[in-house]
Amino acid sequence: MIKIQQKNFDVKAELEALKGNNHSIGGICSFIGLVREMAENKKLSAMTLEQYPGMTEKVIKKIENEALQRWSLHSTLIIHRFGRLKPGEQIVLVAAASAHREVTFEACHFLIDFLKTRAPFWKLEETQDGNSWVAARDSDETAVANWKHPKQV
Amino acid sequence: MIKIQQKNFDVKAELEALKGNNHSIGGICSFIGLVREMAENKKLSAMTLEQYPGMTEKVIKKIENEALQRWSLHSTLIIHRFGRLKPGEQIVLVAAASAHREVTFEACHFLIDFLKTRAPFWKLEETQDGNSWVAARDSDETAVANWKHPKQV
Amino acid sequence: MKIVYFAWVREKTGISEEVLEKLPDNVKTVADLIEWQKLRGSGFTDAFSDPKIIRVAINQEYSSQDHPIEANDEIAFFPPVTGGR
Amino acid sequence: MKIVYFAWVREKTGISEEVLEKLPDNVKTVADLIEWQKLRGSGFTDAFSDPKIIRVAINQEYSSQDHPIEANDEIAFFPPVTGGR
Repeated sequence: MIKIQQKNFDVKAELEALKGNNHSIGGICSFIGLVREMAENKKLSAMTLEQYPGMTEKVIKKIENEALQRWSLHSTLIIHRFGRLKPGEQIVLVAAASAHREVTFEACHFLIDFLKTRAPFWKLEETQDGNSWVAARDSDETAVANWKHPKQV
Repeated sequence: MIKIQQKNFDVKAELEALKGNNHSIGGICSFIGLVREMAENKKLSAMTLEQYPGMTEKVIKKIENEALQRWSLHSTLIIHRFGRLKPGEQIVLVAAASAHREVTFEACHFLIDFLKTRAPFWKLEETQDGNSWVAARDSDETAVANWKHPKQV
Repeated sequence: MKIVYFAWVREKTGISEEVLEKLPDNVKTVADLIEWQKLRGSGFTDAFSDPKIIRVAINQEYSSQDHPIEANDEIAFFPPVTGGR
Repeated sequence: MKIVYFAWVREKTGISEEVLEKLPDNVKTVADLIEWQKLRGSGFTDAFSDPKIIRVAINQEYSSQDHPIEANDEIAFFPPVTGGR
């Protein structure tokens, strides 16, 4: 399940929908990303997420399909917001449900790492010094590269 | 935060309480454990979790303290239910909040692995063949042993 | 000495907790206590027949079976734990 | 050809999307298109001055800059992405 939306999401309702009536699910691992108040040494008043409508869904669908092929999962969920968000607000929710806990951690971690480096979103930070676009970090590319070598579980 | 309780929990409310008003949190990783309908090849009608009141809290407090020492976390949450639960019901919620996403995954995974092998809970499964106590699995001990060697993040 | 039993150890002994006022002088460790338990009747004999599969806590801390025990201790006997998920 | 711009590439060019009816015949690849963009005026010159920091998608798929382009393509120019958290 993929949702690209401006509005906020309700973690409980979303995870219950992910679970549905499937009683073979033993665990759900999820990650919630939040807007941090401090960006390096500057205090953020807000952050605006710009996206590439259409391509966003396509890219995330591919990431989800790769996770579903790679692990034995019942279902996955990716919700990514766009628009102007304040510190403390929810940006993203990623979740993976499976019979076994190990794979839920692996898959959820994989989804957020790839979302970070592949999904066409750009962040504009507003601080007292003005607005600036967030630069990509090398550590995020490294995180993705690590998934190419199968990890020990 | 540690809660050992018979009643169900609301994931949204619990994670919001974990986050509080702390705008330096960048992410929350959580794991929800659920009662599975199938136990090996038998269909479960219910599961009863027995605990050692008092020791449960002590053991979990130690696990939580170790996680807080090991990683740079803002807060952690462990909720473990006891009593009779039906398939699909929530058993456990574990969560870790931090400025950075990598450590939330590591810490949350650590907490559930240790909870599984250290917290004094015992599961009685009810199936059409009668009741039986769940045996400990070697794979759970292996998961805990792996944490003794620092993992690559 | 307070003794508590959990899961199938509790079911087999038929007791969840008890207070023992006086133990024989030769019961100095957890292992000695287990040997003594075996002599208490069929349920106990069954529960403690294989000490290797019994786990022990003294005053709510996990303990090995060679640990000495004292009059005011709370001793717990139970199977390997299966919490979490 | 539809061209779309995002983030600071959009801000510098001052355009979010445009349709180009006719390009010079020697514009055959993404790299050629970038060179041509540099000639369109100050905002474009600035935006495309360092092609190494520009990312490209053709028809909503990531593409390298040596990829050929066609009249009906949707070409997107943007900085490295920073989604997730």
